[in-house]
Amino acid sequence: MGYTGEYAGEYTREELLICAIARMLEGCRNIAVGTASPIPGSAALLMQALTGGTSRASILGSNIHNPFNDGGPELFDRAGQGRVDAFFLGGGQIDGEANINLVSTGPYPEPDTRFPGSFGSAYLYFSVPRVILFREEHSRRVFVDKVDFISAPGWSPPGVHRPGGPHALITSLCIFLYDKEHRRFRLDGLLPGATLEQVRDNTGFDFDCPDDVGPVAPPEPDWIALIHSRIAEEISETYPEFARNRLDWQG
Amino acid sequence: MGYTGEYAGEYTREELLICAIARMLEGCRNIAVGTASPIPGSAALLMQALTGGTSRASILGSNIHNPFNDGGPELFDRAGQGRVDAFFLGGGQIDGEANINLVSTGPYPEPDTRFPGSFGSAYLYFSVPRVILFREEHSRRVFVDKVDFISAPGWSPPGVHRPGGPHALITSLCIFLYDKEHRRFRLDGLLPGATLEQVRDNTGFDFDCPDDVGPVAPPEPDWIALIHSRIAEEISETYPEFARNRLDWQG
Amino acid sequence: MDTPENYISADEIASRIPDGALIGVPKEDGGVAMEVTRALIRRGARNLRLLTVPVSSMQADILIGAGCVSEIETSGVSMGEFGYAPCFRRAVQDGAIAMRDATCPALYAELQASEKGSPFQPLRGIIGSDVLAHRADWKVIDNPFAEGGGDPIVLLPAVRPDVALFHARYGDRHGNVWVGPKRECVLLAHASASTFVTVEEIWDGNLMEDDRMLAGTIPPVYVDAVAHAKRGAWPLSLANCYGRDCEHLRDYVKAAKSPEGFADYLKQHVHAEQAVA
Amino acid sequence: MDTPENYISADEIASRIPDGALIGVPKEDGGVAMEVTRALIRRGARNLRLLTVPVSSMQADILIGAGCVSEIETSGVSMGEFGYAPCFRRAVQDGAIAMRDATCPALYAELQASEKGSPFQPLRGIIGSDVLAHRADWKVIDNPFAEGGGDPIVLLPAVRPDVALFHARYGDRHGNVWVGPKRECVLLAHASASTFVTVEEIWDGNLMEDDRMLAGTIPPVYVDAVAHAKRGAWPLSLANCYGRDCEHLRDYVKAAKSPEGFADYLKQHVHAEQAVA
Repeated sequence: MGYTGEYAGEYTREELLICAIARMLEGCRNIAVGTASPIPGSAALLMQALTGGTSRASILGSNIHNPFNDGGPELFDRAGQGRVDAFFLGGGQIDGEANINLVSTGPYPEPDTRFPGSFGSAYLYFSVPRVILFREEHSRRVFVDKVDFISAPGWSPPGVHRPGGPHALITSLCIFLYDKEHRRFRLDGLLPGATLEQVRDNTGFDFDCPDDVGPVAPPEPDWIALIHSRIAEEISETYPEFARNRLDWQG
Repeated sequence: MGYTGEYAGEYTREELLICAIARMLEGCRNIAVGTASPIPGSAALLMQALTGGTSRASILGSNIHNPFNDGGPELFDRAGQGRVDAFFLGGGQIDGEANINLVSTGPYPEPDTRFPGSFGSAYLYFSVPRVILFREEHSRRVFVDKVDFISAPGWSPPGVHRPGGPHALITSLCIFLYDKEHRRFRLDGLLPGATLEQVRDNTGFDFDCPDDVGPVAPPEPDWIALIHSRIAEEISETYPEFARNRLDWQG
Repeated sequence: MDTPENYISADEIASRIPDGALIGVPKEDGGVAMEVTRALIRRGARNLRLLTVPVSSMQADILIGAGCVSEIETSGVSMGEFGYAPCFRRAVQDGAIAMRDATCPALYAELQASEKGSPFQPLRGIIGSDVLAHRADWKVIDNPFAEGGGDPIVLLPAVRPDVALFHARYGDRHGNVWVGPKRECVLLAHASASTFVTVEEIWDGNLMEDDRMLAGTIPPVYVDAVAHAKRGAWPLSLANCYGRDCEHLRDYVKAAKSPEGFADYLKQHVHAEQAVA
Repeated sequence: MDTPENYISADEIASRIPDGALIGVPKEDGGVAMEVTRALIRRGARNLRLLTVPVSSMQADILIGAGCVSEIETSGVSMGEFGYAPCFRRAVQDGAIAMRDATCPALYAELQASEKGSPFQPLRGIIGSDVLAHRADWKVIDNPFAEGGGDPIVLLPAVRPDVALFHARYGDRHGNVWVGPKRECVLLAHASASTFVTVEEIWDGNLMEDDRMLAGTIPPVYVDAVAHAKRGAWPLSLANCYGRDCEHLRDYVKAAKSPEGFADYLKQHVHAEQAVA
């Protein structure tokens, strides 16, 4: 969090993450981005730009980049209809079954640390097919064996209506993909500088790991150019400080 | 239906009916009037004028006399909340328990005569405390022993949530009040020229009748003046032909 | 302003509404797409299933009269002060169309459930009516929140029209349409699988970027195609734009009372229209 | 245009919101009545129960910090990019307020049920979460429309706030207020027993008679009192009018991290405000 600047000599972490997320959004028609999500928001806008608008980005808090206009309930209604293809969630804690905790650590309701609250997670995690978990802080504090409070469960027993669920988990060290069948994360790629050992040391849950886990693909050069021009300008409407400090936007 | 002009030498049937209905609306805050209801609409507007707006008239189809603006579902939502105090219903058939039929006579669904349909009756008859039935044609064809199709029942068994229901039935011959406890109509007053015998002859259901049934009170002279000025002008927005032909409105 | 390039024609809209489709249409003062309605008759549409939100007048009547409709779910079809709806009455009495009698808020509830992706919506009232008795698709449960049990309440299933069809005041070249306070059209667009709109006028600018128009605008995420149809609701009204053509409606009702008169009406006002226009 | 005669002041609104009231308030960009919020603190309001639609930021935090709140139903209280909500966090960790954790669409559903006079609304999702586990007032039934049984679904009970409180862009002298596309405010007004609104500007004319404003207007049938409060959402934003006062919010978060700093903030920006204004 708050890390800024050059990275691996060639591109920044922001550029890498934005591109990695954008790749996961391929084929999505409607991509919704919630509060406090400048990197996912940039990725959604990048995908919108790359597809000429076939992928539509809905940035919460934006007046311009929002294909909905009907106030608060609308995003949830559209998600309930299956009209939202991708969404992003974070978590004060995330565990190995992809349960997420946005409420508190320790006992409930008088906790050790209180987080803001579950927001729409308990609904959107069920209704959006491709939910991408995004949490930059990669630590055992965040990635726990079992969350203290389930804001939204990573999976549901048979018989529970659930067209949606977790697709991937992106951190400052690596990308995991979620295996719905086995209800486990599988390491998919390491960010530059990160090692498998470092991931293991900082992850409180068990995960699958292929023998040949490699680096996350570097950002496409033409995408980088787009990020620092059109995307930076577009995201600056909603996240001016992010655009200025982390995408070097001078506009 | 379609009768127009002077009546009893002193006042018209329209004036009498509008005033009789207006009296029934005393104390109502929100009075809603549905389609094809110029006389109830005039009565509601009269009450609004007399109370200085404490009673609010909502005339379906009017752009001006409508305290709601949120489109179709709104009237029903407000009625469901108990915010609508009075409403009007008619009926192709009405029976002695105040069941109303707006659908058809004969077998269903291939009837002898098809009427337009139930509209909101199956809901509003349950939710609006003071539903006034208004049907000018007083005949055994309309006032039957048992309706062929219940668009909305006049009463409900215990346990069914029902804050609303029938209050009165107004015809071209008389006014009945509805006795909820006994689920029967009771004759309350005769219109000028009508006799008890005539009412009996033209009513297909049994009803209660006090020994001393008298005439419906004549319209208040100052109300008549109001009807032909402000009320005629107001109702002419929604019912221009009614205002012109039956209230002599020249505006 | 010229018609935007990505607009299609009313006849093209009609050609994109397939036979057998479940079509949701607004009530008479909600913005009725009469121009497309005539185009549907011209193209010989068949087996349409109409869902009126919540009632209809000439639109349902003329489609039924022209043999385009196999089924209707409605709370009422009437010509209002011009009398009963002749083709509707005749078709129901003859058993020529299947009836799904409803009551206004139940139709809204069915669409609201669809709008939300919920399987059903509860609704008070209705219990003890023959409307309910003839609707096997509506269910009654005991209100789970009632203390001590009992308290029956009706549940309406979600109904998702294949097509929402209406006429709006404005459209812009960005695919937005403006219906103002006609929330039944917003509901229809949200609840339906696809939405076709005719617009009266072209709005110069972006309706989504105009603070004052925003609340009454339906964005392109819900709109599949737009056609420019001046006086597209005629002979019905468009709010704050033009009133009903009362004389024409009176003539229609008179003509439609006999199959022959109705056939003449179609010949004169529907099939001849393209030539005239 | 002068303030209409039948308007009251923000402090009078605060005095008409009784201790113990269940107050529904919109999210940060929905039009937050911060002027009345400060007036509530000044009048020493106690035991307010907050219902945030569906989340809140400084409004909930400052009311909680000032000891006005005994209970909150919310999907989240956060200062967004300025960090966590300090008073909210402290109060919950200390057990000083009762928590009713919710999820956004459940709060809408509770209000929508109230708006309709329905006892409940169904909502997909939530099952298996601890949000549900801690809400004894929410129920799970088997979807009666599912073939073959099973298919659990959550039902949310209707919740009717005693008071809806928000800040709108315009008010006119006929008692109408205009919230534009902020439908959560429309929902709040419809769902609540009473509604108090502050307005940024006075609209010259009748909002209900202006075709373009109608869709975003809440008529007086839902509004109990209006106050004129210029910059009434400050330091939060009002859509298309002014943005957040970021510097002030940053200072607030810094101050509120300690009870002493928060007390100083109140002294300077809440209790002193009347003298300054």
